[in-house]
Amino acid sequence: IILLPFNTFNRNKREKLESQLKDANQKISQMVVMEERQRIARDLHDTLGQKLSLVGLKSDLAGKLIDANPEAAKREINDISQTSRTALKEVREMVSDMRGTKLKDELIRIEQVLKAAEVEFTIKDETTLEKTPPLVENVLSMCLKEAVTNIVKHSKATTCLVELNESVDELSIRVKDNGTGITGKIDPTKKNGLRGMEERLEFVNGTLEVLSKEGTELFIRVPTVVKQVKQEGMA
Amino acid sequence: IILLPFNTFNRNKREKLESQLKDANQKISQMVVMEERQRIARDLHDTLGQKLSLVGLKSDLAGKLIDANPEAAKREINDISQTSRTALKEVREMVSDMRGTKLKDELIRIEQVLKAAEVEFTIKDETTLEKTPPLVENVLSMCLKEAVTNIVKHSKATTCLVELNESVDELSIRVKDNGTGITGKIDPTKKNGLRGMEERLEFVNGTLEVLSKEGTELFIRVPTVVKQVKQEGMA
Amino acid sequence: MIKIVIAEDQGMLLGALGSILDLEEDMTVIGKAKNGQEAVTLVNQFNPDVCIMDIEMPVKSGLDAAEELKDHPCKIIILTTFARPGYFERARKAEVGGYLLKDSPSEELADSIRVIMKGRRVYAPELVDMVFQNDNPLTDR
Ligand SMILES: Nc1ncnc2c1ncn2[C@@H]1O[C@H](COP(=O)(O)OP(=O)(O)OP(=O)(O)O)[C@@H](O)[C@H]1O
Ligand SMILES: Nc1ncnc2c1ncn2[C@@H]1O[C@H](COP(=O)(O)OP(=O)(O)OP(=O)(O)O)[C@@H](O)[C@H]1O
Ligand SMILES: [Mg+2]
Ligand SMILES: [Mg+2]
Ligand SMILES: [Mg+2]
Repeated sequence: IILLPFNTFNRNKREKLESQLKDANQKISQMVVMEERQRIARDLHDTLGQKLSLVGLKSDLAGKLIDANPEAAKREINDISQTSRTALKEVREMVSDMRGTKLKDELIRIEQVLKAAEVEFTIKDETTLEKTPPLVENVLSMCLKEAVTNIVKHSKATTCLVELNESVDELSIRVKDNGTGITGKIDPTKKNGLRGMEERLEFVNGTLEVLSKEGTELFIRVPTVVKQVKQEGMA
Repeated sequence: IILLPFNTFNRNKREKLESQLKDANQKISQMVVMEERQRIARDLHDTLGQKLSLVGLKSDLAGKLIDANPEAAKREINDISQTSRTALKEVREMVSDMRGTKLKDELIRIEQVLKAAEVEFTIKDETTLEKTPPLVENVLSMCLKEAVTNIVKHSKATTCLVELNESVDELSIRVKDNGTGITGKIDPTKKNGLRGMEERLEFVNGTLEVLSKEGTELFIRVPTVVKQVKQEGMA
Repeated sequence: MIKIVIAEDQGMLLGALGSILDLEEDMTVIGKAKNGQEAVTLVNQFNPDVCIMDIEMPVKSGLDAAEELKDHPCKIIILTTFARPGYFERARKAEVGGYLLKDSPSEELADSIRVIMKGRRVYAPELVDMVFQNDNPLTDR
């Protein structure tokens, strides 16, 4: 006699929760779309708007310089070429770099990238990532992505090794290729892959070491107990 | 003695459901964000992708032509200038679409709509909207738009009053007409204007009251300090 | 001399791409097409070494054309700007020689063409998209 009402009471509660679940799903997806759209609009405006204006101005300038000072015109044209490509690259990153890329998903993606590039891929992954904050995971995914993009673009390597390790207080990733190694100086005004990695790692108190001998080796380390200084505005 | 395990059993079940709810929300927001990005990427592809690639190619071409054929180089530079300006215009349009409508812009728009419908329009606007989040403004603009659409479509009114108020903790909009009032039942499976308003207001913890006497009056209220349910993974 | 056919529906892009590759000393553009269908015809007619194709074109897309030309000795290079779901997978299955960014600097494009001529594949990592597992919480309950 006592059991029944309790049971019903709890069933009702469960059903209510289940319907809440459905509702919430719907609402959230609408809200998220609106917010995401606004966020992207802001980004588009900031990055693209500026760069396109610059291209417009510089093309007018180049047109005027062409007879009087062809060398100066060439420099402007060079800037235009750089600027337009950076703009497109930024848009591409904005669109593709989903926040909250899971490290395990990125591992699948880089496997495909390396396969397409015919680079032999070895992975040693001992991590569970159970206690890794999403922000850290996100940063690590971005680093891994850039590291592998660089290997495909620059290294001429035939093998790539990725090693993930987890200790009590640290998470680390080693990315090693057998290519040319990093030769020559890096112009920080033009290249921003490695610098971007460093900057993002800094947010989570992580570090990047670059070794260049018998290929290139990146060693990325992030403390597991993160002081989350800059959670907001980055996630 | 019998009650306890049942209770626990049900509590566990509830807790499981609650945690599912949280998980699902998170997954959905990530998925929705990804889908939205892909949609935007598609839009960008045809406009910006093409144009920026063209600018890149043409600037390379201009650079190579400059010494051998300065006139041809000038033509390329001219194309670049044109293309970048068209692209900028497109970006602006896209961005303003994505940002959603500003409330003040919507007020101008409804004034025109009501004028065209020969409805006398009075507005009392005491708001600065300085601290209103974009999402809230977006939702309010949509509500206002729908309210006025309804007046024009259904009310047969000759006057319309819109009152906007801002207090420390609340933003409110009153939309009043002197028409027929809402007569008869509303079939929620067919009509979605008013329901859509309610749903969207719910996202921002707002409310909608509908009064129908001597015309129709809608009273829309949104708390200024919005509890952001899904702060994380959304920022 | 590397003989090239280009297919691109945007006229200015087609022109610019043609001129820029013609300026390379070891390359010559022998045909320009406005869609995938024309590209297939030109490739069968002139047997170029390389056919460079846009994806989205009227009549026949670049991916469709690439699939049709899978057994032709001509190396196919697909150019596009953004990763779109499913495209990478199709390009891979069509065994195209290159899957490259339309906005890659022209030197890079020319270099890629030379590398592809030697039999290697060049795929821009930016265009490789993940094959998503279906974990849509809305549909799987
Ligand atoms: N794995 C690697 N093997 C050989 N060279 C590399 C490798 N990674 C980077 N480099 C060299 O270091 C330079 C800087 O890399 P970085 O990622 O910062 O810039 P980028 O890849 O040239 O441009 P971006 O990443 O901005 O598209 C590269 O241009 C390349 O010369
Ligand atoms: N200002 C008004 N004056 C008179 N009747 C109204 C007014 N606003 C709404 N109604 C009545 O309420 C009904 C429901 O309005 P609602 O906006 O939900 O749907 P709708 O306008 O008919 O369709 P939809 O908005 O989906 O295009 C309307 O069909 C109309 O009969
Ligand atoms: Mg790089
Ligand atoms: Mg309506
Ligand atoms: Mg096209």
